[in-house]
Formats: sequence, structure tokens, C-alpha cells
Amino acid sequence: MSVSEAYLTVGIFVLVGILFPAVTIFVAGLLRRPAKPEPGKYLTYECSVLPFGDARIQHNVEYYMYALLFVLFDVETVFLYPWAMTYRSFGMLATAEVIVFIGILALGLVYAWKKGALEWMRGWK
Amino acid sequence: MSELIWSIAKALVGVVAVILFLSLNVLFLTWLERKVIARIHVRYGPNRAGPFGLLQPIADMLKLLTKEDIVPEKADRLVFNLAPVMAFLFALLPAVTIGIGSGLIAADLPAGVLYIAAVSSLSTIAVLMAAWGSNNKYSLLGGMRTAAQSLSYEIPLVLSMLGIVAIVGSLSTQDIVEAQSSAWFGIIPKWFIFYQPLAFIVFLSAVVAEMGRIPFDLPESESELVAGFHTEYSGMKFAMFMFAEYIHFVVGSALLVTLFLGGWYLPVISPLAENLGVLKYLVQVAIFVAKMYVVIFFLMWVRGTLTRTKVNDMLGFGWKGLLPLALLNVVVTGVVLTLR
Amino acid sequence: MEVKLPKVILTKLDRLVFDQARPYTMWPLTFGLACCAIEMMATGCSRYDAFERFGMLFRATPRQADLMIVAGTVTKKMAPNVKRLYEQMPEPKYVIAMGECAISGGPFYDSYSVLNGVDEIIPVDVYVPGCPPRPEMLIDAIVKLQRKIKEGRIER
Amino acid sequence: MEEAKQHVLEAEQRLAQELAGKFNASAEAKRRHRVEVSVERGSFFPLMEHLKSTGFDHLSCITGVDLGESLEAVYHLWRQGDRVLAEVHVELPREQPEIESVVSLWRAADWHERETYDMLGIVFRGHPDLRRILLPESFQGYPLRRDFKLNPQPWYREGKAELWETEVKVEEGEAGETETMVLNIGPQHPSTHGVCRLVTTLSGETVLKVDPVIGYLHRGIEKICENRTYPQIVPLTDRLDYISAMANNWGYALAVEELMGIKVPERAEYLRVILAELQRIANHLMFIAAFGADLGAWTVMMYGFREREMVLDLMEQVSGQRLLYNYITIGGLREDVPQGWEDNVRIFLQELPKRLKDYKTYFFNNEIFLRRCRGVGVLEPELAIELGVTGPMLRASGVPRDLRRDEPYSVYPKFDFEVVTEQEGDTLARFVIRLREIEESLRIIEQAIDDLPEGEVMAEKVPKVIRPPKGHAYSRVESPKGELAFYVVSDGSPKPYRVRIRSPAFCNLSAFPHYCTGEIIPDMIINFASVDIVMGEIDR
Repeated sequence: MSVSEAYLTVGIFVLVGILFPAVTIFVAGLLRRPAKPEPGKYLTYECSVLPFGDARIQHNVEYYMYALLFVLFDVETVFLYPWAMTYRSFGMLATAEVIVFIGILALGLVYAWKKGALEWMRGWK
Repeated sequence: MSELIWSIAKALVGVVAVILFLSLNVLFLTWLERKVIARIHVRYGPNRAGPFGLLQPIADMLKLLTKEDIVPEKADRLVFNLAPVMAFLFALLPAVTIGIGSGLIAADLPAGVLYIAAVSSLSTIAVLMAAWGSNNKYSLLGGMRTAAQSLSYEIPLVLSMLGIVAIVGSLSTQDIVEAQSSAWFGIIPKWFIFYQPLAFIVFLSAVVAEMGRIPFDLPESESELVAGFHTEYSGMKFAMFMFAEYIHFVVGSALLVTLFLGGWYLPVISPLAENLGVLKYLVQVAIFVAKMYVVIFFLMWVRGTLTRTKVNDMLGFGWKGLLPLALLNVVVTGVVLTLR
Repeated sequence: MEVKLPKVILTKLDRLVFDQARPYTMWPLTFGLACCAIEMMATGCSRYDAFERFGMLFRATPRQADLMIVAGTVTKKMAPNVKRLYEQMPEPKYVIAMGECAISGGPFYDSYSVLNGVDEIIPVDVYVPGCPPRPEMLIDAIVKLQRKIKEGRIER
Repeated sequence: MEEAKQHVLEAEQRLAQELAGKFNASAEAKRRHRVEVSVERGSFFPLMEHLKSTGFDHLSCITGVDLGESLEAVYHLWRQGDRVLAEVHVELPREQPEIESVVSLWRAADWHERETYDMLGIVFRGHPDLRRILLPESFQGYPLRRDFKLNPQPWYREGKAELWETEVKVEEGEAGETETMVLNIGPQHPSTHGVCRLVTTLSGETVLKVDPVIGYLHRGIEKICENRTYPQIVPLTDRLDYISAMANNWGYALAVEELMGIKVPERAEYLRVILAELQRIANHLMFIAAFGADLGAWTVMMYGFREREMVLDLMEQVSGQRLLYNYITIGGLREDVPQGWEDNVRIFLQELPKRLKDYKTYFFNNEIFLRRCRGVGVLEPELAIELGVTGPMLRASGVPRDLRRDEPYSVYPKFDFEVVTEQEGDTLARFVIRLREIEESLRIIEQAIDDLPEGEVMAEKVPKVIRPPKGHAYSRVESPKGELAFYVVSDGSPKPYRVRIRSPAFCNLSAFPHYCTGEIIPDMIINFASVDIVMGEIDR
């Protein structure tokens, strides 16, 4: 199986992956009996009370700091894969470099840890 | 031209086979999970629909098929309707490059593991779409939790696979399984769980978190957020989310088997089966599925035993526990491999 | 998107296929009001295990539920919420009124704040008398409801 | 024992004299450790201030009574030091029923005063937030006034049912640079244990404020009681705290027995103790089960219910019912326990400790569980007392208060048991204390079943129609959830004039908003679960 063929399969896979649920949902729509409208049916569910306020507000996202850290570490992690594939041909030097690289990463982690970025950010201070 | 059609046909067969395999497993799993959890609870579990309740998944499916589909008036219709489709798709994507036998793979991507790492985090987007599209507070909080959880466990997950990649020297899942297909003294298999025990622990924890199962089922924790991101979904759209969730379950377990538990290789039996011709593949699939179900059973057992973690504990565990461990594992693996 | 099959076919399909499947998968709403809710929980737990055996799975949100077990006194303060919950459930949906209170107000029939039965606000399929009904009675109600669905006697 | 009683009596008399002298109040010491004080509206607040400064730190209950011409507010205060219960009566004119609020003295008064305002229209001046609590704001009239009549002939009104929509004022606020979200938890929610509604103000996942909205199960039991004869009320009390019905039966029976002056035979007393302790075990097992469900551990829930079924079997053998027994009645018990029941109890006594061992292994070796509970929702002992918290919740904060020991009723003094306390006051302590209380209850049952005397189970002089003499009684029992009290007023007729129920869960829930802010949602949920509420009792 050639590489292009493999990626063609992935392409088809994506197509089928979209079509399958879409068609199922459509067919389900055909098989359903017509719905009766009831006054409360299309209200937002709020534990059975009348909905109040809006969900889409400027909300405090306490995971914000994790997201920032994620962006940093994820990029760095991807850089490690080429090394893992090719360390054989570069030998000791590459490994040493990677260890330094990971050391810097770890240092960053320790720094973030010390700064309290890994603590849960409370919504109030 | 005909070559292209031929490849498309081949690809289609592979794709259909993968979807069939996953669907059957998912249907069986919904039944198995209810049964296993029930036994842990000292109960019987479903036993009315068909023998041993085996028709339960079919009944559930037929019912969900004809349930009314409610779109709340405040919801963002496009995003709301697109989210279940996306969830299904993104759950499916990693499965394309997981083989259940030597050569029995839809697409043996040369960048297999990296591809899996790349697409596995996509499902977060579907969840966020659902959360945003519903315009429901529980959904939104659940969606944000999913995002945070996915962010925190993605890095340990990717890092823990790095050691194996370094040992094998290839990203292809087929190559990774082949590298495990031998044994010391013919009985102790050379699975990567023995080479990389640390990575195994990290990977197991991270993959459970990615699946969103207890103890990491915060995105849809019933006692806190009602049903999390799929609170507003009904009928077939909800079914799609459940489907996606169980696909995650199957794919995660299959990945674990592929990476750490020797895939379709089992000492003693596999060498014997080599001479059986086409039957060989059957044995391989059987071994793979059996191993997968061992992992699945283990995860169900965990679900029956543990309590749910707190949000901050869950994130803390990812960043302060698993990430340093994964980094350590990479360093140790690198040093040992280079010195050897 | 509004493509619809003819009603005759839909009804036939419903009767022949789906109504045979539905009784085995009536997912109840996690919803308890008063004393009866405790017995309802006991019915679902180890000794009786009446829900899971019948393929019933508790769902916390009405969007994914098929069956509403009104277990307990419906007060006038709670009544609009019960009604809304019922409405938010997708069709087809069923209701079991469990206990005297849900049937008629029970021991609180003359109170200023109690509804005289939940059927004043939502349609009820099966009534389970008792204060509170024993789990066996709830199981009986579930079986009765199953039969009703199978025989197509749910009209709405 | 006698000496201690004498001591209490002296303390009461001293207090009565002191109050009579200082505040122009009529005060007298009555039986059952009670000092009754009647005071004018003018000197009411100074009197309360004086009581507070002399160690009455526990506000048990505030009751409103409609006397016809006028309204009356009754306060029950208690101090642990010399175990004196002060009962303060204040008469208020019907046209202008106003009185000073005592929230500034006891914060426990908050919800009690709101309820009295809701039910009788007594206005408490200076109350920080006087609005209806059980009924919606739109409700007209005050149900517990005598001129409010029940609907005598209900009929089926299709489509014409009266629905009370509850509007809650929600303030959209700002927290720093972002907005706060108001999340509604309940009335239909898996973890609100019934139909409680928590209006939670969030910033991110952090809880800024919680406002419990109750009354979704308000069935008007106190009003219905006024329209039923004394024995007819016993089944109604079952439906208060429906997880521990025996304790409610007992509390009510004690009050009426006190009014009537009935002495219950000893065998009945022993059986009552055994049943009440069995009920406590059932309640705590239910607590553990629900707690597990809130933690996401459904296995715990199943196991808790499985063990609870053993108790229910024993209860069923004596009363024929699984949940609401109507067994302890005025003057004794409905009938004697069946033959061989004692042996069944003994089997249970041997079986349960084994199961409890499993529980302990499960919970205390489970790091996730411990991390979730430790240090969550710490309730300081001073705050707990001020907020009127009682029962296991108070003892988990390190305050050894238990009515079974402090104000012994029935035959409790004959048994050797420990009032278990935990020092931490967090959710874990509140969980552990229930496990330990189960063990103490087992000890009590063991002693009681060994010394169980023979004899009658019903007092001899209980008449067919119960007409207690004019008067009132306040009986307190240690129900599994805390201090359960019944205040029964009799006007000599076969129906009580007023029945007031002081429910422990009501007071414990009223304390909840005061110590849960600043937590994140998962913490708040298990913190809430550890309060152990039952809506039937809170809303009545």
C-alpha cells in the first residue's frame, strides 16, 4: 500500500465519517412521527425552572492558564518526534541535545509550577 | 484512471470494514458495560430484551432512531446540528490506522502514531461545538471542562508514545506491533509494557482521561452538570454522541493493546498459528479482540470501583504528575537507547 | 429538510417495529419528589434491580428520557416545573404516577398547596397505588406499561 | 441521676426568678427541664439579649401561634451548661403583628423568622431578608392563621389546576473583569436529594453565593395537623423525614404523651430505642449511598441500599411497611413485635459490622475519595452553634451535643454509649461520623435487646378519643439528622390547636449557604450531600 493510497483512504474515511451520521440523522427524521408542539418544549433546559440569564456571557474561564501552557508544551513535544525517529544516525550528540531541550522544558514546567500557574485559578480573589 | 478507481474501491472496503468492526463492538460494549457494572453492583443488568438481554443495544438503537429531535429555540442551529456529526467523525478518525491483524488495517500511515496524536484531540472541538451550540449553562461548563481535560492529558499522551517510537524507529502501528512479536524463552512476550512500564502508566491514565471515563468523567458528571455537554441533545443526535464515546472507548483500548500489549501477538499461540494460512488472520483478530476486551474489562472495573475526581485534582494530576513522569521517561529511554 | 414519509407507512412501522423495541428501553428521568422516590431508588438498587433488567437507564436530562415516574407529592409550587419537564421530553413519552399523592393528593388531599393528582397537568399512562407503593408494585406498573406500548394502546 | 435532675431543677428555678424580677415577665419552671417565660413586647428584646449573654447559645425553634384575638410568637432556647430550655412567649396584636428580629443574636433565627412570616404573617423588624420561604411571593394570605380554611371537598379539575410559578430575582453581577453566571441546581437535579433548588452564583467554577430555594415539597402538614385528630397525625409525621419515619413517630408521640401525662411501659420504651437506633442505621446507610452517588461511585449507592434493605426487613416484620411505619404511637407501640424478631435483630447485629468493615476498606484506602472530602466545606464549631446546626453535622465540628445524653428521654440513660465527635468539621468528618454513629447504634441495640423486658407495649390509660388537657408541650428527640422537636398546643379538643415541627434538616440547610462560598462546584455538591437533607422534612 503506497503512501498516497493510505492518505486517500483517510480522505474517504473522512467523507464516510461525515456521511454516515448525517444520513442516519436524516433517515431518523424520516421515520419519526410528526412532533406535537408544546409550550415548554423548546425552552432551554434549566433543571426544570424557567431559563434565566444567558449562557453566552463573558465568563471567567479558569482553564485559561492551562491552555497557554498547553500551546507551549505541545509544540515542543512535536519537535521530539523527529529525534525519536532519527537518533540512531546522529548518536550521542542528538541525545545530549534532546536532554538539554527537555531540561529547558522541565525548567519551564518548574517555573510555571513555582509561579502558581498550575494551581487552579480561583474565580475570585 | 482504473488504478484510481481500484484504490478507491480498496479504500472503501477498508473504511466499511473499520466502521463495521467499530459499530459491532460499540453495540456489544453498551450491553457488556451495563452487564459488568450490574454484576459489580450485585445486580443482574439487562435481561429482558432477548437472551441475556443481548438485544438491548438493538432496542436502544431503534428507540433512539425514532425519538423526537428537539432543537432548543435559543440554540445556534447550525453548530448544534453539526456537533454530533463532527463528534462521530473525530472519534472515528484515529481508528483508520489501527490494525487488528498483520496487514488488516485500513490505512497503514507512515506517520501512524503522530497521526493518532494529531486527530485524537480533535474531538474536543466537537464537544465545544455542542457546548456552545446548545446555549445551555451546564453544557457550557461541561464543554470547558472537556477542553481543559483534553489539554492537560494530550501532552503526557503524546510524550508517553515517544519512547516506543524511539525503540521501534518507526511511526507505523504495524511496525510497532511487529517489533513486539517475539518472546524470551518462547513464553515471556517482549511487549512494550515491560520495556516502558512508566510510559504505560502515563498512557493508561491519559487515555482514560481522553475517553472521559470515571475517574475522569468530569465533562458529563451527572451529579454536577446534569449531563454535561450533551444535556440538550435528544434522539439520534444524542445517540451519535454516545456512539462517539464508545468508539473512543474501543479505539483507546485498541491503541493500548497495539502500543503496549503486543497487538495480535501472543507467545506460544501466534507461532503455532503461523502455518495455518488464511486462518492465521482469524487467530490474530481473535487475539487482538481478546486483549482489547481485557483492557475494556479493566476500565469497566475501574469505573465500578472509583469515585470521580475533582476538576482541580484532575488537572493537577495531569500537569504535576503525568507530565514530569512522561518527560523523565523520554530522557531515560533516550539515554539507555543511545548508550546501548 | 421537511421530507416526510406517508403517515400510513409511519404508523405501520411504528406499530410493527418500533413499538416492539420501545418497551425494553424506556429510560426514566432521574426525578424524585418525595417519599416514593426512595422506594423508586430502592427498586433500582441491588435487591430488586427492576430498572436495569428492563433496560431502563436513568437519565438526568429530560431530553434523553422516555419515561417520567412521578414519585411523590406534586405541590402547586412544583407543578409548573413538572409540566415543563414533561414537555421538554421528546416524543414518544410515558408517565407513571407512583403513589397516592401523584394519583389524587393522597394524605394531603385537602391541603392548600397540593395538587390533586398529577393527571391535572400531564397525561398519565399507569397509576400505582400505595403510600408508598412497594417496589413489586412499581415493577408491576412497568410491566403493565410495557404491555400497553406493545399493544399500541398509548394514544397521544 | 436523681441528683443531676435536682441540679437542673434548681437552675431552672433560679432562671425563672431572675427573669421574673428583671424583665417584668411571668416565669415558671415546668416539668421536663423547661422554663416558661411570658413577656411583653416592649421588654422582649432586652430579655432575649440577656438570655443570649447568659449562655443560651442554641435557638431551637421559633413558632407562631394564632390565638384568635392575637398572635403569639414562641421561642425555644437551650443552653448546654445546665441543660435548661427556656420557652419565651410573646403576644402580638392581630392588626399589627410586629416584633424585633433576633437574627442579630442568633443567626439560626433567619429561616425560622422567614417561615413564621410566611405562615402567619408575623413581621420581624430588622430581619435582613424578610420574604416568603415556602410559598411563592404571589401567594395570598397566611395559611397557619385560624381563619385560613383548607379545601374540604377537593375535586378533579381537568386543565384548571393552579400552578405557582416561582420567580427568583437573579442579579447579574461582575466578578473582576468577567461576569458572574447564575447556575440553577435543582429542583430536578440528580444531586439535590429531592426538590431542593440551589441558585448558585458562579465565577468560572467558583461558587460566589448560594441561595437555597425551598418549598417545592411544601404540603402544608402543619395546617393539615390542625384538621386531624391526634392519632391521625402519626401517619403524617411519617411523611416528614421519610427516611427515618420511626424517629418522627416517636418525637410526636412524646409530645402528646407529655400533654396527657402518659407513662409508657418499659418494654415499649426499650423497643422504641431499638427501633429508633435501627432507623438511625438505615438513615446513615442511605446517607452513605447518596453520598456515593454524588461522588460518581454508583457501586457505593447500590451497596448502601443493599445493607439498608436488612433494616427495612426488620421494620417490615414489626409494622408491615417498608418505609413509613406508623408504628410508634401515642402511649406505646401499635402492637408487640412478632415472635423471633429479637433473633433476627441479633443476626443483623452480627452481619452489619462485617459489611461496615468493607465500607471502611473501600473509603479509607481510596485516595481519590479522601482528596475529594478532606478540607472541603469546613464548618467552624462556633459558627455551627450560631447557625443552629444540630446532629451529626454539629458533632462533626467537634461539639459534643446529643439529646440522647444531654436531655435523656426514654430509657437512654440505661445504656452505655459514646457521643462521637470529630474535630475537623469538614466533609470527610461529616462522613466518618455517620459511619461511627452506626457503630454506636449497634452497641445500643445490642444492650437493649439483651435487657429487653417482658410486658405490655401499650400504656393502660390511653383513651379511645385522645383529648389532652389544655396546654402545650415541646418534645425533642435526637433524630438521625439532628434535633427533631414537636411543639403541640392543645385546646382540650380531640384535634390539636397547633402542631409545630422543628426539623433538623431545615436548620442544617439554612446554615449551608454560610460556609460553602469560595468552593468549586464539585466541592459544593459533596458538601451539600454531607448535610444530609430530606425535603419532606424541610418543606413539611
